[in-house]
Amino acid sequence: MKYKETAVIKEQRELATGIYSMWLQAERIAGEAVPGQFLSVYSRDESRMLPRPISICEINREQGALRLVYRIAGKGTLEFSQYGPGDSLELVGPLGNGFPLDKGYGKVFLIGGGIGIPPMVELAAQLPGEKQIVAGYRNHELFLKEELERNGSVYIATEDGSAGTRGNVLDAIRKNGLKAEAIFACGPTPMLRALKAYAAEHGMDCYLSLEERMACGVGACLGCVCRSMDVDSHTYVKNKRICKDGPVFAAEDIEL
Amino acid sequence: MKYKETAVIKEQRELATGIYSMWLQAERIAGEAVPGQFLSVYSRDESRMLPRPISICEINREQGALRLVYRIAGKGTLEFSQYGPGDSLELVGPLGNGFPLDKGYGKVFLIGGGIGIPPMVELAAQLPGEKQIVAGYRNHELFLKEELERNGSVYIATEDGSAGTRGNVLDAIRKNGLKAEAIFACGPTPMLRALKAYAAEHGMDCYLSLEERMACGVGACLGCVCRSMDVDSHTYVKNKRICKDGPVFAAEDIEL
Amino acid sequence: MVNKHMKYGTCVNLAGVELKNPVMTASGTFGSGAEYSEFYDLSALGAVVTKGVANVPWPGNPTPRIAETASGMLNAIGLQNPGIDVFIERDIPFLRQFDTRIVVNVCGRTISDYCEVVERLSDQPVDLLEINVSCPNVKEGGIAFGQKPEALEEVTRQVKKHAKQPVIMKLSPNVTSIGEMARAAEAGGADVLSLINTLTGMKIDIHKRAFALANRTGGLSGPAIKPVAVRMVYEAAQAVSLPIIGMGGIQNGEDALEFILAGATAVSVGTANFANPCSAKEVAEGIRAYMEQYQVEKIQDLIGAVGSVY
Amino acid sequence: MVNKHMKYGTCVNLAGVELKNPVMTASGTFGSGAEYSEFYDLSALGAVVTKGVANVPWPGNPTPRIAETASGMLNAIGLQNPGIDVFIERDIPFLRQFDTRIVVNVCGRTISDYCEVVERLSDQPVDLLEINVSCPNVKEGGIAFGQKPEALEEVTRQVKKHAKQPVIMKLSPNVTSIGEMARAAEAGGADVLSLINTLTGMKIDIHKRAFALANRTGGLSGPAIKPVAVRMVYEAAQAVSLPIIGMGGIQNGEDALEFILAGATAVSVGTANFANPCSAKEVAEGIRAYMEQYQVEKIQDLIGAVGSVY
Ligand SMILES: Cc1cc2nc3c(=O)[nH]c(=O)nc-3n(C[C@H](O)[C@H](O)[C@H](O)COP(=O)(O)OP(=O)(O)OC[C@H]3O[C@@H](n4cnc5c(N)ncnc54)[C@H](O)[C@@H]3O)c2cc1C
Ligand SMILES: Cc1cc2nc3c(=O)[nH]c(=O)nc-3n(C[C@H](O)[C@H](O)[C@H](O)COP(=O)(O)OP(=O)(O)OC[C@H]3O[C@@H](n4cnc5c(N)ncnc54)[C@H](O)[C@@H]3O)c2cc1C
Ligand SMILES: Cc1cc2nc3c(=O)[nH]c(=O)nc-3n(C[C@H](O)[C@H](O)[C@H](O)COP(=O)(O)O)c2cc1C
Ligand SMILES: Cc1cc2nc3c(=O)[nH]c(=O)nc-3n(C[C@H](O)[C@H](O)[C@H](O)COP(=O)(O)O)c2cc1C
Ligand code: FES
Ligand code: FES
Repeated sequence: MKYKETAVIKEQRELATGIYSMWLQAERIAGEAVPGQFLSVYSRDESRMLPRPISICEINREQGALRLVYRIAGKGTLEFSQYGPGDSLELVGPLGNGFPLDKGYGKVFLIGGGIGIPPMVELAAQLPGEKQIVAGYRNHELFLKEELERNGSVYIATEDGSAGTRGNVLDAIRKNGLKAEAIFACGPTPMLRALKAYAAEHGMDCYLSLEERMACGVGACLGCVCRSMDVDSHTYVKNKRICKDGPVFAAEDIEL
Repeated sequence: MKYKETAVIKEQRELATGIYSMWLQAERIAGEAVPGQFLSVYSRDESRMLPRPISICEINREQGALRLVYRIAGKGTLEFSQYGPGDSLELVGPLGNGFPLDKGYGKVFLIGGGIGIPPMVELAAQLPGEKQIVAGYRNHELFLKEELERNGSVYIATEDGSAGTRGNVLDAIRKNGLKAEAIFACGPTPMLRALKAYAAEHGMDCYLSLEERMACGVGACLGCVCRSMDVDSHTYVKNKRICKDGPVFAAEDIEL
Repeated sequence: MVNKHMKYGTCVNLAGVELKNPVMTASGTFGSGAEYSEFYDLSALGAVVTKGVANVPWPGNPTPRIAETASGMLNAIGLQNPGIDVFIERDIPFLRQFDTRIVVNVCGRTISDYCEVVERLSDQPVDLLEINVSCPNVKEGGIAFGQKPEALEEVTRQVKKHAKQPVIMKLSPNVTSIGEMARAAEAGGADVLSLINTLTGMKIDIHKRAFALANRTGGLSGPAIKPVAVRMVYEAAQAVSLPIIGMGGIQNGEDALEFILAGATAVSVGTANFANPCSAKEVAEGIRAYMEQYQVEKIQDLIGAVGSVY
Repeated sequence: MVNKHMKYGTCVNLAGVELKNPVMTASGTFGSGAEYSEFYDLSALGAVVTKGVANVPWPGNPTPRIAETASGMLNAIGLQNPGIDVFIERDIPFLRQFDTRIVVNVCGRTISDYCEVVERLSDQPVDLLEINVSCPNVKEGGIAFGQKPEALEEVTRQVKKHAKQPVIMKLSPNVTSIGEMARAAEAGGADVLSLINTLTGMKIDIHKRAFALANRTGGLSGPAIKPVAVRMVYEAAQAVSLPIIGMGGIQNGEDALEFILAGATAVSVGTANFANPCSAKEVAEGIRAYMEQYQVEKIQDLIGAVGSVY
């Protein structure tokens, strides 16, 4: 089920420059959400009609709470960052399919690049098996590192070399000589493309969370498609909807 | 001089159902404002571009503060009512001409109808002479009555008869047998029209504060004109700009 | 309490098809209803209008297909659709579950494309056909038919020959005279007009110095265009005597009432679905609330009832 | 620190007239500058464009003349203006105090009205003339000339015969093909094009069941129309080789840059002045900031520089 829910902000704080963390009270959505799903978050400013898709970072089902971690990318996320405890936000969710949790892998990579790191937190908590979490940051502001360390061994890459391996997530994997059966990843498209190639080369399974501009967020408008290998369930033209058929896809199923 | 100023809200409270009072810290505007002038108050919501014209209710020049009293009439004023102390608002002002203070009348009527009452507060404080203040309300919620009583004798009319004279401000004047040399008034157009006729009939001077939909608020767009007896200073076609040549006009100078 | 009058007062009639209330969904913003049926019972609506369907599947345009603009959005979906076969097999049966009218939006590249789809639908349980001759996002067909009165009249006439259900012609706002276009559709035999489709627009990403949409241009929709839409509905209503379905930026009952007062018999809710998945239902509720507030016995009393008080 | 390149990099040239920066004011939103000169020194602007002036005073339309809409507004001022005599005596001397270009917007009911005003201005210290053939708020003249290519070409040709200064033709967006209109103005001899004027719109007060504007329709302006304006500037720039002044919803430097990348040589700021009296100056500052951020040496490198990255 998807819900339209008015959520109350329980906590909001800046984790790193321009990166905010928000805990929201949203019982119905929290009751059903799974790792890798996302929410449509709405601006209160009426000039901004479209929802902002934001991945679920953590789920506290007992408390009916969800955590979102987001980067100020424009006016919508700037607006969200200005709210505080007690303020409310309109949400629709949980949306999309989430990562597969039942493949039975022994040893996996969870790979997050930049603002693709947040969904790895809940995934690490729920995915069975041995988790090697590789997180690529811009600099030494290693947001969510502690949360990641709760459920796996964490390897860091930074663009400026200020922490962990200088370079990208694949540099960190190589430098640390890491191996795994499968990849679960979220991050910028160039990173996902590189991971898809790496997985193919190493015969690994690979699940990627994609992004595209969205309007409806629920599969109705056909705005957010990606090219897919198989025919899609809507139009049968190999155009899968990221909001509905994704955002997580098996790498070999989509063009990147 | 007119200023664009970011004002900080010092106090906001609901005086009567849907009627709010707001004290704003706005040094430069407060330093020059006179009774009967108004401000352009801007929405923060970007879908609402045009300013809301709001009359100045009180001026505290020493503290650099201004008081606005407004009715929730739509989305803009609803937005304003949701802000609290410490929040800021963009203002432009002081705008318009204000009431004439130097006519040397011995005894005058200050007449406010509904949301036309607020400007009478500062006018009563600054206008010399004996002031008979006639305030027309909808019901027993006599907002600003105490403030008005500081500077004159107050006569009340209410539509539902729940306080003072049942009826309108002219009913209250007649019932109380009041007389004066001049009228200073603000309120709904039917009231102003009646006062204009009353003043003409009794040979009184009469100053009325008018309203019209505004865009620029400063005299540039020619949106807010009223028909005038004399040619106007802008176009010489007898179309005075309420925002610039008014909002206060001598009753005989304008069509109503 | 809703009295008997109120209960029946929202019915409207479009070329003989009765809608329980005047609220429809705007084509392309509501799929074939499945996605939004997760949020409310579609029986709350007067009609569901489907995404445009062609004779064969269309893959649509490359992404990005969506861009946000001030109080609106641009889309360049390019009429991605599964074609009439899948549509008949899957979408019509789905919609028949609900107590609402079914309007199928038809797109095509040539007149014979339109006629083929219309014929395929002739034995289907579909209430009305809406012919989209105004999509700005496809090269051939689409808007080309919607910008020339002669072409519009001709496509209308041909479609009418093949159609079993009443035909709604959906007009483009990207024209000099909407009245002229409305008259052309009427002359061609249209039963109903719907307007407006999107205004052609463009957004540029100044940091990438590139078009925000892969298609360069897209269709502008949402509250931003409402004043243009209300004006065009008013002008069309003055120009022809056909019933009109008004749309463009409707978000709530008040917006819908502007269109009805301007002369629309029914309204469609489009982009607002994206801002609130329950919009269309709430528009219907808002209209009812207004009718109760002002004691309007039947909605017909409001259609075209705008006047001047100045 | 601003280096020498940056200092001179914002100059643009409109038919031989050099502007220190590409930012102008949109006619009718800035009076003749007096009101906004209370907020900043008008010398910060590339040019001031005046409110439309006719051969004789016009009283304009009845009120209400203004209505707010989502991210925009409607106006139906109806070209109230004092006529060319007062204008020459009062407004031109006022504007000459500033180090900025003077552009006079000219309106009329007939071709000879336009020509009369243009002739009266021939010996005046005015840099450019902007011919408004696109005002939707007056019955005769105005938009009538702006919606038919032949009429536009003819009025352009006649005005050019009488004009001593370069002529800007201001185009209406209420047309099927802006490219066709741009070519007509070019064929008539226009030196520069400016676009867009307002889109015709309507708002209805559902509580009064009356038109929100006394004139019924008005011109829609503001950020709501920006996507339409950018698209039309792009299409006009593809259609003709004249310099273009782009406008429609510009509020800040980023908005202005969209127009410049789409092909505009200069831009005008209109409705935004009402939302912030310092808008036009801030647009100029925003353009400079962008040029510094991306190390753009001269603004010419940005004109029409939009590309595709998909
Ligand atoms: C499935 C999914 C999950 C996401 N999860 C997160 C997350 O957990 N944390 C986070 O910080 N960001 C996330 N993003 C990106 C986030 O949606 C955008 O950064 C955000 O929408 C920007 O909005 P804005 O108003 O600040 O920026 P603006 O650029 O002003 O937005 C303008 C429009 O573009 C859209 N838009 C802008 N950037 C993107 C983008 N990268 N992807 C999709 N639409 C975009 C906005 O939604 C809006 O409609 C996710 C995106 C997707 C598709
Ligand atoms: C000179 C002047 C002084 C005023 N002083 C006061 C005051 O002290 N207290 C107070 O409560 N109200 C005052 N008003 C009326 C006040 O401006 C409107 O109630 C307010 O603008 C409504 O805005 P809204 O967004 O809530 O309503 P909406 O109806 O949503 O506003 C939509 C648009 O219409 C305009 N508008 C709506 N009502 C009016 C109106 N009556 N007059 C002019 N424009 C209007 C708004 O400014 C806005 O542009 C004054 C008006 C004028 C012209
Ligand atoms: C994403 C999207 C897709 C659309 N697809 C179609 C379509 O397939 N057929 C059609 O006739 N109109 C289509 N439209 C136009 C809408 O039906 C409607 O005419 C327009 O959006 C104006 O209404 P609105 O402002 O309420 O959205 C589409 C609009 C949007 C936003
Ligand atoms: C109140 C108002 C008055 C206007 N008057 C004129 C005019 O006299 N002549 C003209 O050519 N355009 C006039 N316009 C149109 C503007 O110059 C401009 O083309 C249009 O508003 C789009 O720009 P914007 O969105 O930045 O306002 C007027 C616009 C407004 C809002
Ligand atoms: S955003 Fe509408 S289908 Fe994905
Ligand atoms: S509001 Fe612009 S002239 Fe008065």
